[in-house]
Amino acid sequence: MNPELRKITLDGLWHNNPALVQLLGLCPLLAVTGSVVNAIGLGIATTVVLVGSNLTVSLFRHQVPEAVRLPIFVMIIAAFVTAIELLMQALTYELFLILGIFIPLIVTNCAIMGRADAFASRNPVPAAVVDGLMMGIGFSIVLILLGAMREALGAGTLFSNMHLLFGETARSWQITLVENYRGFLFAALPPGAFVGMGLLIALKNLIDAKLKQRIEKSKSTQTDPVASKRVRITG
Amino acid sequence: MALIHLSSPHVSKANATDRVMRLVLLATLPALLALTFFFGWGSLIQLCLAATSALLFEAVCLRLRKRPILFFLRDGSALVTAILLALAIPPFAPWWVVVIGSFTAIVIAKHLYGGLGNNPFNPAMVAYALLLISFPVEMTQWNAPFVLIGDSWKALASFPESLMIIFSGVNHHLIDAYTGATPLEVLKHRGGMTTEEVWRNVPVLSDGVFAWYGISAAWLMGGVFLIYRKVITWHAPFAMISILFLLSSLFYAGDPSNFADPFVHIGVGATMMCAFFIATDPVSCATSNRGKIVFGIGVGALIYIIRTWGSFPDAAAFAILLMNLAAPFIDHYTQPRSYGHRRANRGIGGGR
Amino acid sequence: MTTIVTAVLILLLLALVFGLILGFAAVRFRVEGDPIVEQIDALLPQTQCGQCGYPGCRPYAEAISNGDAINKCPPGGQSTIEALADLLDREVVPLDSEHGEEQPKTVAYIREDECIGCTKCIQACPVDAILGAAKQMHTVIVSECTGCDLCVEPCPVDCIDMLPLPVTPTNWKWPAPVSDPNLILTDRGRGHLLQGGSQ
Amino acid sequence: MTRLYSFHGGVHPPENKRQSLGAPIRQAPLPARLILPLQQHIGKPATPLVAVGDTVLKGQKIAEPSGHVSAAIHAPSSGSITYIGLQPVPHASGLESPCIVIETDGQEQWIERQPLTDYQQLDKQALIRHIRNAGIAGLGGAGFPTDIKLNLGRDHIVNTLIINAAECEPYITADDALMRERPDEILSGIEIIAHLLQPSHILIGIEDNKPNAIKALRDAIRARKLPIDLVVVPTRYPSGGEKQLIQLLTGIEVASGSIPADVGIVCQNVGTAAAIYRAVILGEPLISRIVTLTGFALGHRQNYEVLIGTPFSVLLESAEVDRSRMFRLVMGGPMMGISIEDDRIPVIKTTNCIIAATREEMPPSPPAQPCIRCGMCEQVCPASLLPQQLFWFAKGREFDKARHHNLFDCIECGACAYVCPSNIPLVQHYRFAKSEIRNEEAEQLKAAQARERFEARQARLAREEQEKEQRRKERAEAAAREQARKKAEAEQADAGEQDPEAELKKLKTAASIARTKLKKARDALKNAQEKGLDGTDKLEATVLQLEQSAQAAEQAWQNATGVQH
Repeated sequence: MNPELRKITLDGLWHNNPALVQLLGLCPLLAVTGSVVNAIGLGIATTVVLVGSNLTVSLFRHQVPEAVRLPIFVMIIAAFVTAIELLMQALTYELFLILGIFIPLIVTNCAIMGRADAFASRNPVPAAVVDGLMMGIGFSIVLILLGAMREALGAGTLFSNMHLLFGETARSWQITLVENYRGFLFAALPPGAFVGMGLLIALKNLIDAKLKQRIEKSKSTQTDPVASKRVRITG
Repeated sequence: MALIHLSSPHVSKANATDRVMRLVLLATLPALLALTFFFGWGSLIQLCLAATSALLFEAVCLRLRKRPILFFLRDGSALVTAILLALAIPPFAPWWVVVIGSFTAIVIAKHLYGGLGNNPFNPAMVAYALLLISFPVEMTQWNAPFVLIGDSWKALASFPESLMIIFSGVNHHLIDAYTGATPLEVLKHRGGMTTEEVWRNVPVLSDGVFAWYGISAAWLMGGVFLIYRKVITWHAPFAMISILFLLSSLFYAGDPSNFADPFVHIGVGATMMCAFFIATDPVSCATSNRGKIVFGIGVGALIYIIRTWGSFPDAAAFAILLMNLAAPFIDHYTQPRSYGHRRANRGIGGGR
Repeated sequence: MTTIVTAVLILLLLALVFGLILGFAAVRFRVEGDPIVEQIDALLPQTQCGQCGYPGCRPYAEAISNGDAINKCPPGGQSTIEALADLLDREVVPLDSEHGEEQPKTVAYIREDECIGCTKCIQACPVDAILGAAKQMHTVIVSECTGCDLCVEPCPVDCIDMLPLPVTPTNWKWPAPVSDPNLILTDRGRGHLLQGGSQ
Repeated sequence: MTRLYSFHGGVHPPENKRQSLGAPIRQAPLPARLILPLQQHIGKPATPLVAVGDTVLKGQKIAEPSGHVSAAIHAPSSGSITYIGLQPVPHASGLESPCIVIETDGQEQWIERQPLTDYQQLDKQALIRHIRNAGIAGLGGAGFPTDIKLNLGRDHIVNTLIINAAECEPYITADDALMRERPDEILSGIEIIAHLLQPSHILIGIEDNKPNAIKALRDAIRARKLPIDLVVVPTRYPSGGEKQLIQLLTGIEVASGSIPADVGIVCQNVGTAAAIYRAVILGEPLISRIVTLTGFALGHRQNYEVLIGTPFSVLLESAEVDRSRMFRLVMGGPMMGISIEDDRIPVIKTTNCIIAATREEMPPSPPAQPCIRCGMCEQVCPASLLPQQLFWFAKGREFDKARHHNLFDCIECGACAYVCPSNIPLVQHYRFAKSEIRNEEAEQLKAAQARERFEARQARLAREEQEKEQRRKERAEAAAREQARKKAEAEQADAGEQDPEAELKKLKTAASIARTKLKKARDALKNAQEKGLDGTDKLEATVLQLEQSAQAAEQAWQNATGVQH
């Protein structure tokens, strides 16, 4: 893969993950991750909007005046969100009811706005699209992980109600982890989402620290010579 | 000759943290005895469970954090947390309730925040709140004190029976006779009755309330002992109880048929425990004397508000957690006036 | 048809009103340009050593305010980088070793019997901390020397040393106590080993 | 009886005073070497007046004060100067500092004493000068030069004179012994101070754990006419702290950052009063003081009259030290004293106590546990600070916040660390934070100074450059004028006849000059390119330009020659 795109991909999925590193879009992240299906639904919606808005913003980046760029981005994002909302109403109405207000609220998701402003408005179309896609996938992965954690802890199941998204055949995808689970309400409530999110971030930091250690270990053998860039300011 | 070079002072009072913790443990003894007396073996079993699991979690956390295990285990802080938790939950709650509780208290509320001295919230109360939210059924089913179900202590479950109830799930045969709501719950969900009617018609109040009064008295004893031994100061408990008394008197005087009387608010539920053992937890509460008073007032008022208009019958844990959140802020605005300064400093200072 | 016209008119009116409010706010509440260069300059150590690649601290401050990296100042070291990062809301980065390493503060000393009085060091000193005249012995005003070592290179007889300032009871600093007990139980009672008090 | 006030906090550690009060004050042996640090006081170090090899007499001034806040130093015994240079001194750092070393000759030969028995008739300034010359600095522990406190001038009206006899630190009994045995010296000293300051009120503050000293002082006061109130205060550390004692006795707080004299109060230690008496009435400068030698590693625990400069080791030997049991050596009290590693260091003017403690007596503090914010430190802080907050800020290096919480009002009394259940070395944290802040300030000051100097230098260079430019311009103009004049003259002269030869010569010279210039520039460029120096592009441009002008000159010359031939 082209090294630039590779970097964008890695950034979106890991190094600059919107949820784990930038801590953007926490509101929907914490509110709707009660189950895997919710997470997937919101993840897909967000990703589509991200890709669409990045594409559009990047296309028009030379035409948009600097002073009013944010309102314009909001308009673009809002247009995509409206489209998604209508699509979800048409295709997955039940899920739309569950996700409720959080679909229209994608407009205010800082992750999308942030990418539009920080990346798409300064980069060519292919890079912007890849960035949108990767950021969206990175966000969705965190959503799904958190959803799985909370669903497993809170209700003792995984992939329940998948038919809301994938049709009747998906009804049988449900995995019951514990029979007659009493339910751990805390995990299903927003505080549980906070704790879960904290644990995910901690896990990422732990992995990063270990990686860094390994890199430093391998690097410690080679030292690069110090090139002086000093300027003499006096005679 | 090996002379050592140290900063002054060169002497110190033998007053170690573990001694403080030991005194706190000692002060919980009356409450433990009272609970056992009125409700049977349950509390003792819960206490053993909580202590064992808390120490275990503490040791694991210390090990993971690469801290000296024995050095920190000896300070007794985990034990205090465990005991307060064990005495706060219903005596016959299933065993996993208390284990999840001590996991939450030690691992999440304490060590994830940096261990002893760094936790912004009271660990026992975090655990209690989590349990209450997650397992409302288990956490609100108190068994009836013996004064309600029989003439003497023999009416309570025996020790093996108690073990069975706690470890092998609910023994339906026994539980029917045992479970009941707490007085605060009865007053909360009174179904249209006036306060007076509730008092007359519900046995937990008419006959059994003395058990709760007795337990509160035991907590009070422990608290007075702690104040006497200068482990805690009077400020926070006094402020908290006074404000609770004041608020409940006001509302009771205004509308006695809809509000509970002040003695119920003070003598029933977790008020006394909270005042002397939780609102005085140095780590998570305000520090200066004036700060402690503000903190106590906040807790007392919140308890009354949540009990009366909130959705939970008892509110000590939530009130404490909310005020824990405010403690640093209180601290910044209640600095004492330093020697030689006209006015006390306000705010955190130094920030941009 | 009328509804559409009304809607458009109302929206236009709203846009106009908000535009006016925004325009007014932009004029009325204009933030006076913070002399950021001054603030950056105040954080730099003023050694005027040029190790950053700019002729003096102020030019570097100007460069930073125009977006240059904040990690090019070895005399300031990590603490300066942190202060700059804090001021400019940038990320803290380690010192760029291309520009040198952070070293303890030093002061120039002239070995006076070797000095030939060439005045080259006097011309090199950015803060006029060297006294002397042609063919006369030179000496450094210790209290004014910033330790930039710019005088070392021009000296034709290599009689200038950069020496650390000696620690005396007057400028001695209390060490920070070692506070985190990473100890095992048998260390109890050996606290003095951990308190960093011993010299 | 005056009303007694109270101060916030305080502790009551075990007193441990009795063991050194069993015997009267004893004369310490004359050591072979006396080591006199040039700085035994607050302020600037003294300047030596003697050189190595000089012989000095007992009481002879060997170093004089340098600057306003400074104190003189005198030879405590007769002998010869053997060394002036760095020696270990009593300082928390354990570092060395300049000292004068005297080899004693055992003669104890006094220089001529100059008492001022008729001081009441003297000019006050002369009396203060006399006290300054006697090298007296506060004997209570801080060592502030006494003459400054007595020379307040017209800025301050002294209302109350407080004599500090509290001696609140455990173990120390030097003042107690002095008061028991020499109350009259103290009172005569107070008389002199009172004569200088003319206070309307004199208070002696003494802790109630010194009944014998109280009795002795009371008897002595009765015999005099002075309006002195002896106020007995409860035993509570740190009641002997200057600000705390003032608050105890008068209820007045000295505002942060100001001195007691600003509220009309002057505080003097009893030992200082006795020293003033000796200096004025007996004409003896400050060359000895009373030092408590105590601690369970000593055989004799009692007070000694010690010559300033006597090494600790001499005193320890004299008190029959058991070195195998000595675990910690402290100068001063256990709460604020400094620990000493090297027992060759000398007694200085502020040494009131030497504790040779056994391990059982002062065990090393156990490792610090985490702060649980129990607030005990806050309850005992005499300055009403929030020690635990200061600790967090010092530990987290948030010095601005520490400052905002009044770190600099901390008197380092150690009460907080004494009660801390987690054994946190709080005082060291504060000292660390204070020195960091002071250091930061000093560095900032230095940076500002460096910036100023740098900018001044830049300005100077610019000015010089400008002046040079100006001169060059002037010269050029003058030259141009001259040339114009010459040209005009030549033209006038040439009007009739032309001198083509001369013209040709001129052109030839111009061409050759241009060629030389070009060559030089080329060389420079080549040189620069070889060495890889900066600015070659500029040189290249110059070369190009010169090439053109050289060609032009060449052309002009050739044209001229062409025309001629």
